[in-house]
Amino acid sequence: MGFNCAQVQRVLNQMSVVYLMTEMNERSSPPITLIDPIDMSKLDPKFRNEIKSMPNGEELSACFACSTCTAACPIANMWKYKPHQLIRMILLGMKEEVLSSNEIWLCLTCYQCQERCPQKVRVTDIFFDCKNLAAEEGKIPPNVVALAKELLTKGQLYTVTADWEREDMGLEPEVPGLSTEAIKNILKDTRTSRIVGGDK
Amino acid sequence: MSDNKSAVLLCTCGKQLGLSYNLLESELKKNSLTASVTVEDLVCQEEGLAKIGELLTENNGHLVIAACTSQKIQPRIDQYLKKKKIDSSQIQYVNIREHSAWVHSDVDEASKKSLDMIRGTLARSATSVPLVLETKEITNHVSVIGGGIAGIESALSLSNLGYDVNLMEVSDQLGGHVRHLPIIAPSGKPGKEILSGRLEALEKDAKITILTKTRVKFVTGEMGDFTIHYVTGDCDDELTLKTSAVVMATGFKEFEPIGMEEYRYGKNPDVVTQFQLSKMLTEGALTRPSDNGQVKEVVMVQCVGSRSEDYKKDCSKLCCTFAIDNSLEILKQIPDAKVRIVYMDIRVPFENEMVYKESREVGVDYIRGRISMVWEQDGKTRVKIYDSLMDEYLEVTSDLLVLSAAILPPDGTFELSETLGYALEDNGHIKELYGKLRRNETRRRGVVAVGAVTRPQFVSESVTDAQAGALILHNELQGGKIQTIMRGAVLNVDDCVGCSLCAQQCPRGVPLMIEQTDSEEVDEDQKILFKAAIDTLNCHACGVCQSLCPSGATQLNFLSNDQMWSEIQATLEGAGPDYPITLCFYCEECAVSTIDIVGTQKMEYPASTRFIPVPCAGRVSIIDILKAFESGAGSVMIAACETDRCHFGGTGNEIAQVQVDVARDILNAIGWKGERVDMFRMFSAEPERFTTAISEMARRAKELGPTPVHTGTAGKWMEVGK
Amino acid sequence: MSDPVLIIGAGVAGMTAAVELADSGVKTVLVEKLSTTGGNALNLYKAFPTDDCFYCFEGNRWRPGIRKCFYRSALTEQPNIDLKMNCEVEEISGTPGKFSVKLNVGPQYIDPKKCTMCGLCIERSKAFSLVSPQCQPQAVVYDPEIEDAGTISAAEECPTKAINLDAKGDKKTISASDIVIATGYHEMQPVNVDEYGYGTHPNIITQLELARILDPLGEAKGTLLRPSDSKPAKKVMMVQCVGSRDENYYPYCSKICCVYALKHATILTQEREDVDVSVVYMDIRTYDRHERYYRQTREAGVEFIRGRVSRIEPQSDGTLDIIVFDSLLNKYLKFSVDLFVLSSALEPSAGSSEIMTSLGLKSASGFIGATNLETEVVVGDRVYACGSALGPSEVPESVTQARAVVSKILQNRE
Amino acid sequence: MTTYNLYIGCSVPVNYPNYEAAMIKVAQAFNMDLVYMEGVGCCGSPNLRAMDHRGWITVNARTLAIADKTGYDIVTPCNGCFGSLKDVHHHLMHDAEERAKVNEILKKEGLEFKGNAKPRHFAEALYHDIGIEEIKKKITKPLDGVGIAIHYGCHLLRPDDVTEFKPEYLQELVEVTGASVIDYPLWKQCCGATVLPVDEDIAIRLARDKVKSMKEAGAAFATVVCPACGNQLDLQQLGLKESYGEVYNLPVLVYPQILGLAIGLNEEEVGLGMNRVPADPILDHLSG
Repeated sequence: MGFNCAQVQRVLNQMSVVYLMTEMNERSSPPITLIDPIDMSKLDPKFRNEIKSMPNGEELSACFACSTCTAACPIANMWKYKPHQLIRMILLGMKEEVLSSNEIWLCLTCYQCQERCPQKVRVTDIFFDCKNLAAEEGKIPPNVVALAKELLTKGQLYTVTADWEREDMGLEPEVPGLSTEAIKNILKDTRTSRIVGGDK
Repeated sequence: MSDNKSAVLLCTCGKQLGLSYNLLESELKKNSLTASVTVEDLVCQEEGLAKIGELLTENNGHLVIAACTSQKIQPRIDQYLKKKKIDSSQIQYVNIREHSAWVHSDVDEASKKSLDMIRGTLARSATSVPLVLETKEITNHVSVIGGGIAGIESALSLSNLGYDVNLMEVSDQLGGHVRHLPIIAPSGKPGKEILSGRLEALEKDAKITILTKTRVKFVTGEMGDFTIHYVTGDCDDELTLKTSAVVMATGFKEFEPIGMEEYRYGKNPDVVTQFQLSKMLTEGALTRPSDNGQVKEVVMVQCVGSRSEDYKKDCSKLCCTFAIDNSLEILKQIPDAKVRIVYMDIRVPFENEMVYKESREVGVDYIRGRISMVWEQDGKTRVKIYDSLMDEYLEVTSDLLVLSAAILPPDGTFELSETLGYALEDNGHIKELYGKLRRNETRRRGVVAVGAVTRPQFVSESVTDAQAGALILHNELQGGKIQTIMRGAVLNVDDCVGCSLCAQQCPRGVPLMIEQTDSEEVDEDQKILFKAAIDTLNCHACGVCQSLCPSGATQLNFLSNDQMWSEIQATLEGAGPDYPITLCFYCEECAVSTIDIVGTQKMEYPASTRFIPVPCAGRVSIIDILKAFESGAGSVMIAACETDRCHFGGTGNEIAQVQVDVARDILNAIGWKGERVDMFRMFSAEPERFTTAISEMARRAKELGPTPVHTGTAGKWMEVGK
Repeated sequence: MSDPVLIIGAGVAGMTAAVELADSGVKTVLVEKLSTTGGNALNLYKAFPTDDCFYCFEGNRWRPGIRKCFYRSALTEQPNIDLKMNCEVEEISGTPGKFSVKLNVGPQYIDPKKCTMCGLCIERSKAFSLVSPQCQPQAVVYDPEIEDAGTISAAEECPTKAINLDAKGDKKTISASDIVIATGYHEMQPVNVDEYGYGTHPNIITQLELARILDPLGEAKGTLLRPSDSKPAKKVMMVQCVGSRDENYYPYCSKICCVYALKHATILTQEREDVDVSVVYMDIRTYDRHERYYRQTREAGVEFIRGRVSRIEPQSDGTLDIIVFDSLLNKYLKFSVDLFVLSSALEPSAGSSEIMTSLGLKSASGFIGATNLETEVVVGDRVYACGSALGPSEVPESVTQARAVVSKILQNRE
Repeated sequence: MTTYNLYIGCSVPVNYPNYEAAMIKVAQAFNMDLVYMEGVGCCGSPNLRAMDHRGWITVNARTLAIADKTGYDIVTPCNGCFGSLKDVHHHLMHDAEERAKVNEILKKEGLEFKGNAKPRHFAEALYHDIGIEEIKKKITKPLDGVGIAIHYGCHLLRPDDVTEFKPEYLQELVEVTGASVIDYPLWKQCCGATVLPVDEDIAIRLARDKVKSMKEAGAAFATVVCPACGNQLDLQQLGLKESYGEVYNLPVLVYPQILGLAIGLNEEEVGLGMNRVPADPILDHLSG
């Protein structure tokens, strides 16, 4: 078929005529429907790039929603949002939903999604990034905060309770070489202290 | 009258061009290389054509035509003269319409530019030589490597076109993968049926020799004179056969998903690939490999290895259709079977979509999602699937788990490339010469590739490929009697220093390095062991070899170094400190069309520009560029084709880029400012590419100011060549 | 000397077939119903898979491999090609090897061999125009609808007397040994696919119309503007499978829409200033190496939504609110866009059904069907087809098919 | 005698003194000199990483920097520590910018991350530095044919481009003791330890599926190389009684216990008595 500029222009002109007419009769009443969509303009288009700019986000946009990650995940069946959905939500800019979702904290970090992703998207690591962003916004489960406090105050996650066990095995009762001070010092200047502080 | 003079024919395009013809006429008459000047209103019409005939005979072939773009009038002129039996091979064209009058509204400027370019062309014309038609007899024989559907069709087509054919198949029988396909969409025919008629035809055909259990080891020689080294049968002594051209039709190989342990392929016998299933379906009743139990439930998985950064980046195109074909066959054999296909995107082109629908209607399940895991439980294979649309995990038993594994190039493709000289894609398939229009040609002349060895292809596509491939070879071999105008690179062996640059860089691998057995007696270290040999009849006349040749041994017979250098000099006569000129070398492929379109669109750009046509940007050498500056150019521009779009199927434009880069370094080294030279990629859909580029170079010429040549402070370049 | 081969349609496929045959010494009659050759390609700007321009084709035995832009293909100069413009096939009768073809040749206002495109007539009168700088034959066209003061003088002053305003069409019957059908495809005008509102709003266009907007040689000189008010368009949404894979329109997959949609998405995101693109799809079908377009558009930030459009709400500011169901999120999303581009089905071009009936050919969903599907270019006894006449196909496929046709014809003659 | 920095972490010394002891004794048997690192602390995996990337990187970079000073590689018995150290090491080797930031902080302590000292898992050090052949020579009491299911632990294997640990390593290490490796469907599955603080039910469910799958595949014993995994599979089996009413009695040994016994250490030396699910049945399989 032939299809030259003049013709296009003609088609378009005809349209604008139709357009004016529709203006008058169709615009009066809003279409009736029960669908209440997510308004993309209210979402955060920068979120995609925010994640991309983080340590693990580079390959994010390679995702083609094949859902291999969700297939690989051992616990996603317990989740409201599945891994591939969370990635899609990031791509669409649903920052609020992603960062306040419980799922990112439920991640086992078992890396099976990441290992099997055909597009090399670092799914598990991206969830680590999300958790950090969430933490920054104070969206962080209480028991994780508790652990943060442990670390900041004790400088370690576990402390020896049954030192007789160690002695039985011919080991020093205290953990050899353990220094908790240095850790505390480091964490004093990082987010951990802010989280704990914020908690007080 | 001396032979270096040429007649000049100026066309006024029906008095429509804004040029001062009086100026042109009077100035040209002063030129020592001008035999006569004629002004015609319509060179392209009958009387104009007649005039051309006259002038040619009067000036034994030396004629310069200044008119509209030669791209349009040359064919007409050639046709006219052919009828009149007058040789047109020495005519030189200058485009004073699209390249001058139509793009520079200032008549004086346009006239000045036209004059300079005509003067340059006169210089080129002065030493032109006639190009003659030559004939070469070659053996009327082609060899087809690979006996699958593509190879078979190639053999039949070539035989029909009058060639003797050797059909070489590595396995013990012909038919390749197709032999094992139970159904082929959209026709629904079994592969055997598609083959049978063709196999009979092969049997009957006296011109075709079939060699099964035959492996090609390597190939030597060039188009018209290849020698194939191969082993056949069970004995491994190497045999050879002479042939004029080669068809690569070695098909494809199915990926073995052993590395993807989530599918347990290779561990669980009931996990097979899609093609293994095809075989099972064509070789009688379908049973469970593990225990020959009956098959009731089948799960198929798409994109196993395809569309994966770890294995094959691209889509394998055929797998979706194969899976659907096989599931239809399964249901034909076992009506109460349950087939589930797990996919990411179902990809079935055109009417295969309807086969997809048919399969849904007969009850094939399509699950969009991926496999969670596969395991064995009480002797059964269990599969856990995530359904991304239901957002549910499903668990099923499957008697057969079928993996649609990626389609890969066949083994040996790389090995043969080393002697057959075809290029490869990074995925290992044979690289086409040009993705849009030259799918079956390879980098090496006389070698075509058809069927799945170039890319995954459906049966019908392979057949079409084979037929087209046959035509391409027929065009080259012309039935064993190659007739071509001797237009291209001519090698003067005495000057060859054996550096082999031409052999390495020729886009079509035409030059061969020949061992100098009886090389003249000189002391060992000066003795040249190998020298180039170029068959001009095989040459595509791009001039890459010429621009690289350190000793000027190989030169295009229609654009020698002397012709080029004198043209540069003559074109730039008017150049001076107060009139900075940008000299543009443009290739007569994408660049010329872009510049022509700019003209037809009447887009303005600086008139301080002069053009010199070259067959390919790769023809422009560092010396040519430096000569331009030596003759007073303010800046030099090369207009080439896009990367990977070389019309000669090679790297002409990349070679040019190298020359430009080196020239720039030299200019910088001697303080002449490297920005004076640059190269730009053209294509005619975007004419502004040219106007932007040329304006930029004109700007540089102005801003960088006079060169040492203008200020008289430049030393001469070292003398180059002879 | 046997009769010439009739080639119907001078798009990429038809031209390739004609030139290849001519080069092999076979006489051909190439008929084209429009006033320029090139078919759809002339209006598509950039071609895939090479991303360079669409205006060239191959076929020159004397200088192998040297491809020619349409404008320099000199079809009018080939001794073995009889190019008939504004010409339609009215009726085909006779027998294989000796077809008798009734041609309806439209008025030849301009003599292409005489016209030099000097531009004088165009200056004089609106009735004369240049369809495209790439047009072939390289000649102006005359539109008898338009008539103004300058028309007559333009004709009289034409330096080559190439214009004949009183030209009349005529019918002539030729005989042909073989017939090659290269009638190409036509993009469906999705006027009655109500849910997409094509025709009700100027900012709802098809992919081919988008191609014209993107084309530097087109009206808009390649700048992306909203047809409604010529304001720059920043947000573009494309929707795939409009009328394809749809029993209400065409049950088949149009095969190349995914690729050229993503090709356009690439141009929009890579070569135009901050344009956002989203693509609504059912299955992305970028076969084989075309997967590259899918990779690079995702990389460029193009949004892919697997699902369908549920509703379109035009806004007073010229934008469109589009509500899409995302089948992977199981949610409805509302987008506000400037341009809504429909990847409309590719249908057989008008007239191919008549040819099919008159030659008794098989139909493949309205396109020409092969006698044996595995030999796709052979559609009848000494009747062949190539390019999109056989079903939507890429340029490389059309070219290969055209060569296969020529190959078959020569095989018959050897 | 090769020297290693022993990074013991905070879980092993607290929950697994027998792991610690068995490892040290095995190491001695093979002339590996494990020197407890001085002044190091918790790796913070995975919780610190989740909420405080910067803190996590710095803490682990510090450990690596301390090792750099000594010039010896680090070995650790804990997948969590291994994963953390490996990841940070990999990260800093590929990100000069990040590296500069971290070193800026470490400067205060006079430390610098160079990346020379490699973080390694004890099992991997055994496999590569000692080698299966050498180990074979020392096997005096082969575990003839007893079926052992290996739980590798996620952070030992993944992401594989970071951990560089191949399943074959551990398989061969188990097989060299004369035991046979049991192939079971959920071999890749996570033990659930990481979600223990967030959702105990899921954690227990995962441990249970894991043990069940091992048992059904016919494993007599399971082996682990991580205290967290160990707890999940061993200790948690007691939990399974109440939450699922299921009893599996699948003894879970840390690898050094198995190797230790095979080279002739006695049950006290490898602290068999401290295993939650009685592990002494393994003694019946020791021959020679």
